[in-house]
Amino acid sequence: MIGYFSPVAFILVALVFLAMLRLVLGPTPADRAVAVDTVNTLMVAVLILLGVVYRQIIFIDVAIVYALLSFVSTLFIAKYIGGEL
Amino acid sequence: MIADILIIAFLAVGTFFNTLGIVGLLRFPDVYTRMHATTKMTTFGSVFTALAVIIYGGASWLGSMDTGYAILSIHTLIAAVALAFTNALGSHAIARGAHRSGIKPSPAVVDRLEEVQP
Amino acid sequence: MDLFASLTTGTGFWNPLAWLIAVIAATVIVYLILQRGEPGYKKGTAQTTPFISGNPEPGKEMVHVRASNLYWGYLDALKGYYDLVVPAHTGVVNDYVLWYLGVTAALMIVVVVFI
Amino acid sequence: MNGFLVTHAPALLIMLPLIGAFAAPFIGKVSPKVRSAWVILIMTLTTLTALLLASDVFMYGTRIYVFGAAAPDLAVPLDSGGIPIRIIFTVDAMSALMQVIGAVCGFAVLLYSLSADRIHSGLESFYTLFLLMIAGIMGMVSTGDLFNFFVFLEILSIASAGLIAYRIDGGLAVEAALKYFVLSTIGAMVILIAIGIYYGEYNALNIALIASRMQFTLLDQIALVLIITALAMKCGSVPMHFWTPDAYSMAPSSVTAMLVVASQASLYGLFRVVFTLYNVTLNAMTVGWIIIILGVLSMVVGVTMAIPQKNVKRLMAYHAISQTGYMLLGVGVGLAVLGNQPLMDSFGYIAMEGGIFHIINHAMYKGLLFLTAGAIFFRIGTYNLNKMGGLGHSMKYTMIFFIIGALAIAGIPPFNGFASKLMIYESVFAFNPVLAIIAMVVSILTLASFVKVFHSIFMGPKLPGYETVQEAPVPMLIGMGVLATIVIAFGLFPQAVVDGLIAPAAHALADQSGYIAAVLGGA
Amino acid sequence: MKRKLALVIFIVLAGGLLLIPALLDFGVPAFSDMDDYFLEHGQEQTAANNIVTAVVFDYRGFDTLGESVVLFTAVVGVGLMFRRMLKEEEYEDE
Amino acid sequence: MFWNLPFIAVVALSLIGLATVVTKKNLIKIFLGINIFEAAVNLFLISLGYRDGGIAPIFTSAPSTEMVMATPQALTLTSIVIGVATSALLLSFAVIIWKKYGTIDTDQIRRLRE
Amino acid sequence: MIEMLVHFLVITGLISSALLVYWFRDLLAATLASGIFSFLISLEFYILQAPDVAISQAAIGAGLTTAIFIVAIRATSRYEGGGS
Amino acid sequence: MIAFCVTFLLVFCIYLLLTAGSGTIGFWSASELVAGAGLGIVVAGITRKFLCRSDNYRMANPLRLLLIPVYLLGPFLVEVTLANIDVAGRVITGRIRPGIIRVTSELKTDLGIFMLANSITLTPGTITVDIEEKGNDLFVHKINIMPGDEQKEAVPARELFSIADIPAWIRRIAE
Amino acid sequence: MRMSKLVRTGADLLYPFALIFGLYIVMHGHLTPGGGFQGGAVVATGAAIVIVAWAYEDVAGMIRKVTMKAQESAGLLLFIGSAALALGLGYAFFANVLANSGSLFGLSVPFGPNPGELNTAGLIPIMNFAVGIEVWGGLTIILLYLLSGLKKEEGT
Repeated sequence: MIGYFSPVAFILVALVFLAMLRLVLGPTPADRAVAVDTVNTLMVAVLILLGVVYRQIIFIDVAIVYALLSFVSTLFIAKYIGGEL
Repeated sequence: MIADILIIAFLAVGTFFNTLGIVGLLRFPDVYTRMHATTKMTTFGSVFTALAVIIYGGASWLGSMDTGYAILSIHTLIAAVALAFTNALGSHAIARGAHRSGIKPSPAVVDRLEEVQP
Repeated sequence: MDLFASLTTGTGFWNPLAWLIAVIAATVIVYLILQRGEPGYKKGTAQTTPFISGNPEPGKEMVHVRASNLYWGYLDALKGYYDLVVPAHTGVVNDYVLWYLGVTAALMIVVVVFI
Repeated sequence: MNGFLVTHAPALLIMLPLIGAFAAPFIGKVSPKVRSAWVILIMTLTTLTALLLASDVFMYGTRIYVFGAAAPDLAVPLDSGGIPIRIIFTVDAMSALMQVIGAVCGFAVLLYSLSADRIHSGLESFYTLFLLMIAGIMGMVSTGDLFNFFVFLEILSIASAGLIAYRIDGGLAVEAALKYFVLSTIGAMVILIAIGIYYGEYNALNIALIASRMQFTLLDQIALVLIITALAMKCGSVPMHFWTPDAYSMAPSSVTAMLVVASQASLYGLFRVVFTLYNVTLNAMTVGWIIIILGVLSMVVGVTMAIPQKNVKRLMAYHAISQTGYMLLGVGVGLAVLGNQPLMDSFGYIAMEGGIFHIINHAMYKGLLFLTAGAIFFRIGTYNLNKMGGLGHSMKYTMIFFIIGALAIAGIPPFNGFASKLMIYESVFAFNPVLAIIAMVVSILTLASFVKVFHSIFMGPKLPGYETVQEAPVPMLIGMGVLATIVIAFGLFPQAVVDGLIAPAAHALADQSGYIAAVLGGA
Repeated sequence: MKRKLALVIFIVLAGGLLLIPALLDFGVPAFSDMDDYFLEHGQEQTAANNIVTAVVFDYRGFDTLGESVVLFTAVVGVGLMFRRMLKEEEYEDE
Repeated sequence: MFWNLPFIAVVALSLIGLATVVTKKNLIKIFLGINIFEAAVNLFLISLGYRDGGIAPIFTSAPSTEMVMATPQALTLTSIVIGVATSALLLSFAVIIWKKYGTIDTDQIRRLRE
Repeated sequence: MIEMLVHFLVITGLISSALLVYWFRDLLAATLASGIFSFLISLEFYILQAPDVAISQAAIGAGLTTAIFIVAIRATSRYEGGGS
Repeated sequence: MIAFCVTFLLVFCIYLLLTAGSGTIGFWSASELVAGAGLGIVVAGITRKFLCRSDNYRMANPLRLLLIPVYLLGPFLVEVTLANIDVAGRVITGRIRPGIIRVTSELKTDLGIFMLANSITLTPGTITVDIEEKGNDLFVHKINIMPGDEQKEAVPARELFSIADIPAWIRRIAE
Repeated sequence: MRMSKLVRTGADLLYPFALIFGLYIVMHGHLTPGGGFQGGAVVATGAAIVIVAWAYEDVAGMIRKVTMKAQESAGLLLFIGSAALALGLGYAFFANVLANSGSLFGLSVPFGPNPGELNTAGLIPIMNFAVGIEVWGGLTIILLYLLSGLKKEEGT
C-alpha cells in the first residue's frame, strides 16, 4: 500500500514550485502571503505522506508542528499588511 | 482490498484538488479570488490526503493489531484538524489585512465592506 | 627560580637588577646636580610667569598645542601612504566582509598552491 | 576538600560565572549594593579557582576534565575502542596561563567598573553580560573540543556585542556593535564549516583525536584556511581589523579592557589550531610565513594608522592591533621553524616565549591604558584629544598610571613590554633581520604616538572648563593599581615569570604528542 | 572595480568550497566509530530511545548548556537595547 | 556525483548568502543573507551524518535497519538556536540604528571611519 | 527512486528560493521567500532523516524568525533603499 | 475555579489523545497519566483566563462537544464537497462574478460567530473578510454572487449554503 | 492594534492546545523527535499567536515580561542544578546518575525498537523540562522586547 504515497508526495512537491511562481509574480504582498500559506498547506501533506513512506510513525509530530506554527508567520504578515502591527 | 481502493480514491481526490487549487492561484485575477482557489481547495485536498493516511493506518491496525498504526491515525487526525483550523483563520486574517491595506476586489459587482470601512 | 636572574633572550641578555642599580646611580647624580641649582625659587611670585618680551601672556588655550598639530611634518611626508590606507577604512559593513572573504580567498590560493 | 576543588576546578571555572550571571537578574532586584557584592564575590571565587587550577597545572602537568563521565578523568571509556566520546576540557600550561590572564584582568576591570559605571541604567544586564563574557573566555581557552570551542566563541561574541552597544544614546555604539557582530557571526559560521569538514573526514570533534588522525589532505588545507582566517579576523589582524577600532572606541572603557582579553582568547584559538591540531603535518614554513606576514602587516598598519587619530580610545585600539602583530610575529617565527629541532632550540622557543609573554603583558598594560582613558572620560566627558589638556595638574595618580602603561607599551625598561619585545627582537633577528628591524621601528613609532597622547592630555596649562576636575574615584584607582603593579612586577622579574609561566606554556603549545597523550593516554 | 574583485573572490571561494563535494562522499562516511558507539551503547547507558536526545543531553550535555546560555545572552542583550534610559545619561562624543 | 547533491547545495547556498551580505546595502537584507548562510552550514552538518538507506536514530517502533549518525543532528540543534539568538540581536541593533540614524542603508551607517 | 526525485526537487527549490531572497527588492517579499526557504530546508532535514532538527527548524526558523523579521521591518522601512 | 477545571479537562483529554497507545491502563501507561495530570495542571493554571475569557461555560456540556464531530462529518463535509466541486468548475471555466456582501446571523456569542465564520471561510466560494465588532455582522467575499443579491443590504447566513442549514447547527452547538 | 474578533477567539482557543502540545514534545523528548528546544519553541510560538492577535497593551497584562524572565533564569538554574547533582555523588558534571537507577525516571529499556516508556532516561527528561521552560521564556521575551521597541517609536 505504501507505494501509492510517494508519487503523490512528488506531485505535491512539484506543486510547491508553481506556488512559488505566484510568489514571484504576485503584485501585492497579500498575493505573496497567499502563496506562502499555500506552500504551508502543501508541505503538511507532503510531510504526512513522507512519514508514511519512511514507515516512521513518530515523524507525524513534525507535521503537527508545521500545521500549528506556519500559522504564526501568516498572522504576522496579515497584521503587517493590514497596518495594525 | 476496500482499504486499497479508498486510499487510491482519496489520494486521487486530494491530488486533483491540490492541483486545481494551484491552477486557480495562477489563473484568477485578484487576491480574494485566488484565496478562494488556494487556501480552501488546498486545505480540502491536504485533508483528503491525510484521510487516506488515516485509513491506511486504521486498516493496518485492524490487520496487524500493532498499536503503532493506531497512533499514526490519531496523530494524522490531529494534524488534519489543526491544519483546517489554522488555515481558516489564516485566510480570514490575510483577507482582512488585504482589504485594510486598500486592495479592492478588482472585478467585483458589489463591495459592501467599503461602504462601512473606507 | 632566581628573582633577579638575567632574561635569556637568545643572543643577548637583560638584567633588571643591573638596570635598577644604574637607575639609582643616575638618580643620585641627578639629585646632586639639582642641589647645585638656584635655591631662591618661590611659587606665586613673578618668577613663575613666563617672560615673552614684554607682551601680555596669551590665553591658556592659545599656549596649549592641540593634538592635531603634532606630527604634522611626519604626516605630510607620508602623504602618499596615508592617502592609500585611510580611505580603505570606509566604514561600510559590506566592504569589511569583502576584505575578510578576500583574505580567505587569497590564503586559499596560497595554501593550496604552496603546500 | 582541596582535592575536590582541584579535581573539579576546570568545570567550576565555567559554572561559577554562569551561576552568577543567571542569578544576577534576581539579585539585582534587591538593591545595587547587594548586586555589587554578589558580582565581586563571584569574580573573586572565579579568580581564586583559576589561580588554584593554574598552580596545580604548573606543578603536576596537564589536567583533563570529562563532562558526564563516571570519573572526571576517565577520558576514554573502556568499551569504546580507544576514542574519547564526551566533551573534554584539557587544561595544559598554555590554557592555564590564559585563564589566569582572563581572571586577573576581569577582576581588576570589575573593581574599576563598579564605580565607573555606577550612574548608568541597565546595570543588571551589564554585569550579567560581563560575567557571561568571563565564562566565554574561560570556556574558549580551556576546552579540548572543537564544537565546544565554537559554542563558547558564540557566547563571547554575543556578550561582547551586547556590551559594545551599551551606550546606545546616539547610535554610534550600536553601529560599532553591528559591524563587530556581523563580522563575527560570519566568522563563526565559517569556523563551523571547518569543524564540519574535520567531522566528515575523521568522525571526531576532540582536538586530540583529530590531531592523532590528521592526514593533511586537500580538505584539511581548506579547513585550515577557513579556521585561521576566521580566528585571525576575530583577534583583529590586518587586513581584517576594521571592526577593532570601531568596537574598542565605542565600548565603555571597562568593556574595552575585557575585549582585549577576548581577542587574545581568539589568538589562543589560532595558536591551538596551528600547533596542536596540525603541528608538523602542515608545511610549517608556509603557514609560519603567512602568520608572520599577517603580524608584520598588523604592526605596521596599526601603528601608522594610530598616529593621526584624534580620539584617544581609537588611537589605543590601533595600538592594540599593532601589538597583536608582535604576538603573531613571535609565535609565527616559532611555527616557521617547527620541526627543525636545532633551530627550534636556538631561537624558536625564545620567539614563542616572547610572543606568549607579550600576550600576558599586552593584556595588562593595554587594559591599564584603556582604564586610564575611561577615568579621564569619567571626569571630563570626552575622548577627543583636541579638547583635552592640562589634566596632569589635577589627575596625578591617573597620570602616573598612564605613564606606566605608555612606557610599557613602547618597550621602555624596566616595564614588562620591554622584556617581551627584547625576546622577540633578538630571536626574530636570528630568523630574519629585516623583520626585527621593522619591529623596532614600529616600537619607536609607538613611543612617538604615546608621547603625543601624553602631551595632549596631561601637559600644558590647565584649560578653562577643566579647573574643577578631580582625581578619579578610589575604586577605579584600585583597579588600575592592580594592573600597574603587575606591569611593574613583570618588568622587574622577567626571567622568573618566563621560567615559571611562559616557558611551560610555550613548550606545552609546541608539544603535540604530550597533548594527545594526556587525553588519549599512552601514545 | 570592486564588483570585479568581488567576482574573483567569489569564484575562488566557490572553487575552494567545491572541493567538499568533490572529496567527501554523501551517504557513505569514511569513519564512524564515535557515532557507532552512540548507536550501540546509547540506549543502554542512558535508557533513552531517542539517540539524538541522548547525545544532546548526556554525551554532549555541556554543549547544550552553552547553547542555552547563548539564548540567555541574546535575551539579555536585546533587553539592554530596549531598556529605559535614565534622563541624565549622556554618552555621546563624536 | 548525483549523491553529492546536498553538498553542492551547501556550496551554492553559502555563496548566495555571502553574496547577499557583500552586495546588498540594506541591513535587513544582509541579515537575511546571514540566515541563508547559517541554514547552509546546518545543511552541511546534517548531510555529513547521513548514511545511505539509514533511518532516524530513534528506537521507537521503527524497522531495525542501519541508522544515520546522531552527533551532527545534535550539533545542528545547537547551531539553529544560536542562529535565532544571533538574528534577534542583529535585528534589535537594526531597529535602534533606524531610530537614531533614520536609515538602515549601510552606505550611510558610517559615522565611524578612518 | 521517487524519493530521489523528491530530494532533487527540494534542493532545486532551496536554491531558487534563496535566489528569490537575493532578487526581491521589497523586503517583505524577501522575508516571505526566506520563510519558504526555511520550510524547504526543514523538509530537506526531514528527508535526510533528522526529525528533531526538522521540528526545530520549523518552529524557530520558519515561525519565529519570520515573525521577528516582520516586526523589524515594521520598525524600520519596507523597501530596500528607502530612506526615512 | 470552574475555568480551571474546564481547561484542565480539555487539556488532559488532548494529552491523552496524543499519547494514546502507550500502555495497558486503557490505552495508557501509569506514568503518562501522571505526567498528563501534572502538565494539565500547569497549562490550566496558565491558560484558564484565555480559554474561558468570556466566562461562559455553555460549551462545557459534553453533549454539545459530541455534536461537533457529527456536524463536521455530516452537513459540513457535504457543503464543503459540493462547494469544492463548484469552485473546481469555476477554476477550469473561469466564470466568476465576485463581490463582498454583508451577511447577518442571529448568533450572539463569540464562539458561535467564530464557528460560523470559519465554516464560511472553509467553504470554498466564500471568505470572511471582516466582522463588525458590535453587531456580529460578517462581510463575506463570494466568488459567485447570485444575480439580485448585490442590491440587497444584507443576506442571511442561511442563503450562503446550498443544502444544510449550517447556522442552525452552529446555534445548536454553541448557543 | 488588535486583530479582528475572530482571530482573537481563535488565538485564545489555540493557546492551550499549543501549550499542551509543546509540553508533550518536551516531555517525550527521549522517546519521540523533539525535546527541550523544539517544545519550548512550540510553546513560545503559541504565545506569539496570542501576542499577535491582541494589542501590545493587552498582552502586557496577560503575558508578563517579569514572569518570563524569571522563568528563563529558573530554567537555567534548574539545568545547572541537575547537572551538578552528580557532583555530590562523586561523578563528574553532567553525569546521568538517575539513568537505570530505579528511582525517578530510572527504569531501563531493552535494546532495540520498543514503543517506549516515559519513566526512563534519568536526568534527560528533567533537563528537557528545564531547557523547555528556558526557551519558552527566552523566545517570548525577545518578541515582547521587539514589540515594545515598536511602541516606543510611535510614542515619540
